Amino acid sequence: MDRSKKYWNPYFGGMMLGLLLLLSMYITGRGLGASGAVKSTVVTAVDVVAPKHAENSTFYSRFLSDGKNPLNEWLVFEAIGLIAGAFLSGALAGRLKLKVEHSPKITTKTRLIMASLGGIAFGFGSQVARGCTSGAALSGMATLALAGFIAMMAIFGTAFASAYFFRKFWI
Amino acid sequence: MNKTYIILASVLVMLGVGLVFLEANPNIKEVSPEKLLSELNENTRYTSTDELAKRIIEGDPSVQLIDVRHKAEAEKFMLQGAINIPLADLLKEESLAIFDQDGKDFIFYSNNDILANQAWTVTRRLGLMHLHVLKGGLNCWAETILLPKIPAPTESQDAFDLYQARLGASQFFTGASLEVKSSQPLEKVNLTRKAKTKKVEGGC
Amino acid sequence: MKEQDKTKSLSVAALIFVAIIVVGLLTTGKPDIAYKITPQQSIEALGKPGNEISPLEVAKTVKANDNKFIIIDLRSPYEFVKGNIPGSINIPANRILEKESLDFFEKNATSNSTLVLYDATQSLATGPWLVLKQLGYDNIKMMQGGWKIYSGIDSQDPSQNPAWLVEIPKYDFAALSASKETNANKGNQAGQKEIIVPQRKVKAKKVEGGC
Amino acid sequence: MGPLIPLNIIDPSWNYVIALVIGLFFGFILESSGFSSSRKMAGVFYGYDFIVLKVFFTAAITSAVGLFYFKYLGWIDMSLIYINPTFVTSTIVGGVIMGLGFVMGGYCPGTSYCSAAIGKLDAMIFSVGMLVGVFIFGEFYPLLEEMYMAIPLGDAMVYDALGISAGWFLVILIVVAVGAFYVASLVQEKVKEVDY
Repeated sequence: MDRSKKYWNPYFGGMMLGLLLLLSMYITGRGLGASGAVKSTVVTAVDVVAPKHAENSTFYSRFLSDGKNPLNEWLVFEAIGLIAGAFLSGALAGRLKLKVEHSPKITTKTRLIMASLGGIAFGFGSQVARGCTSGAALSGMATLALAGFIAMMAIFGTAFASAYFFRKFWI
Repeated sequence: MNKTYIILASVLVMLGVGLVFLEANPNIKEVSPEKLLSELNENTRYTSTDELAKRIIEGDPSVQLIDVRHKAEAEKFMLQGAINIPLADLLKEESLAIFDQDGKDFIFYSNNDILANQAWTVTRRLGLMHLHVLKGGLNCWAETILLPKIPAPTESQDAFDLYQARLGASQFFTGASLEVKSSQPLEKVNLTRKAKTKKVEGGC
Repeated sequence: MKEQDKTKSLSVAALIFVAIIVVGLLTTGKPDIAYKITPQQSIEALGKPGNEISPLEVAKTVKANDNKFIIIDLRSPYEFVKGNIPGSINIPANRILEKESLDFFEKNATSNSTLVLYDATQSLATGPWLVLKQLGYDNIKMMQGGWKIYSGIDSQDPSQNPAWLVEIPKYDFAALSASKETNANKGNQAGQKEIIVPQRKVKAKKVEGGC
Repeated sequence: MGPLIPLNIIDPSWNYVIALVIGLFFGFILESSGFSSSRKMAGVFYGYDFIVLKVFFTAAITSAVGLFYFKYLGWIDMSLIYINPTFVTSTIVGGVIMGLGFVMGGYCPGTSYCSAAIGKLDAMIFSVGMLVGVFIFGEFYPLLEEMYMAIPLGDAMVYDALGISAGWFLVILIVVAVGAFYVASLVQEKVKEVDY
């Protein structure tokens, strides 16, 4: 076991994450989220490139109506913090390294294509479901909201069901 | 299996079971008797008839009037926009649903304010918020808004201002014409107005 | 996995978590004063007769000096000394839940006597009365009308509705308001109300969250 | 009394500072738990590493239990907590798409930032992919709107939907999770270890 394998006990990590979620709800009244920042970025980008289009679209205009900069949002700051925190942890554990992680059975190129496809699917899905694994599933489950449990079961159910077809990309 | 995990898992299950028992105790959401009493003694829970008239005339959407008199009485007359919930039906599910509106001020009224105060006390104990009582009730409403009295000439400017406001409200709520009563206070109105330091609370 | 053997920090975190909850449970214990009847029971009790007593009856027993009632004045001591019902005890409304007051109510709860509450008006007495009622003190009544009516009770005109029955409508509200119907200015009829009762809460103040 | 910011106990101008700090811890915890490795995470689907299951369930249960104790103790006003509104169709459809994305990409949005932060190129590609995905959704939103708004249940709670009390639901959830952890540990022993 080299230094890079020094991960936390997963239950300890889960517990800390749970306590952080609790703290977040206690202070701000909301759970954690990640895909909201993506949405804000896209809305800003569309607004900058094609303001007319953004104004006419029912989707973008919802986030632009009050004249606020959509980047100036809670979840965006949280995402910035998230990146910084992950960097810090990686630096402390000696895991900072530019690389593409993939199964030895596939090429780097395949892995990157799969990653981009996965990213597109996740970005699209998170908008459809009004939140991603952290925003909809995790925060939803913590408040015992129905949406959280439906999202969790849909995400992991599909992933388990389709895992067989994607096995060569991982093992 | 590691012993620690068994202990931690049982602690977690115990925490869950603890919640089952705690949840069975519904009192926690209720307002304690001490808090209820101290709020009862606060005047801010009252809404005066003048204030209510002003808010209705202005079309204030946050006003939710609740008539707690018997159905028979309420059928004869209710204030504009009021819902009738007889005191006996106050805790029915469909009645409590009315309090599930955010951004509303719930104002109880009855003929006087005794029934309204009782409705306030019971619903406030349940932990409901933004509850008010129409001070003096409909009797006061009739005396101050529907049939405003002309102040004596010796009374203060504020009393005449209040009377003018009530006359306007009276016209709004009854359609009565202004002209008859306005000759006397008109002279007073033309005087330079002082900044109001104390509000006149007239009537009931 | 190796990382699963590292349980020390997990145990510490779990211990802290449980400790916070336990400390919370110990410090926010049950309230000292507890309601004895449910809100629904209070509503039912309010619908029954015998919660109020007329000032005439109180005046009669005071004149007869037969101590049938223990009369409690809820006004401030300052008002109390200016004039009160003879034989009454002063417990200001904001102090009825203090220990001595509760001891007093407790002591008299078991006796056969009836406690009569009054304030300047009945409106002022009804809240404190209902609080005590909900604490389970059943032998307490509130006096109709309050001190203002009681002090002028001798001038009561027998042909009129008794002045202490304040919850009786003094006017025909519908008729007073109806004159507008002849006018163009409409808007105050009972039938005109629009009621929209939402089934679920619209949470206005809540933050927008999620992803 | 909480939540502190909606009740103005902490001034809302602190909102973004707090967001930054919470995000910092969020990232730190995710990375330290191993959520910065796509192969470690994908292990949950093939039985060689159950970190996702363990972290995810432990976190959900810890905060749910904590939240309901806080609620009981009167420390938090649950009506001010944001609850994701339930739209059954869109949540299921979105969840299925995300599930596919998870197996293909090996990340979810939060973990992809984490991995990108420590230099995983695939995670950076994944993040860019997410931007594209959101953009596609934005462009096709008018076509999707009907499905997006179908079967709205408002702030529905799972225990109400099942007709049991929150306490009992939590007990069941805890027992299921503990059982799942136990089964996961058995499976993990059987499955050939994957080096990544």
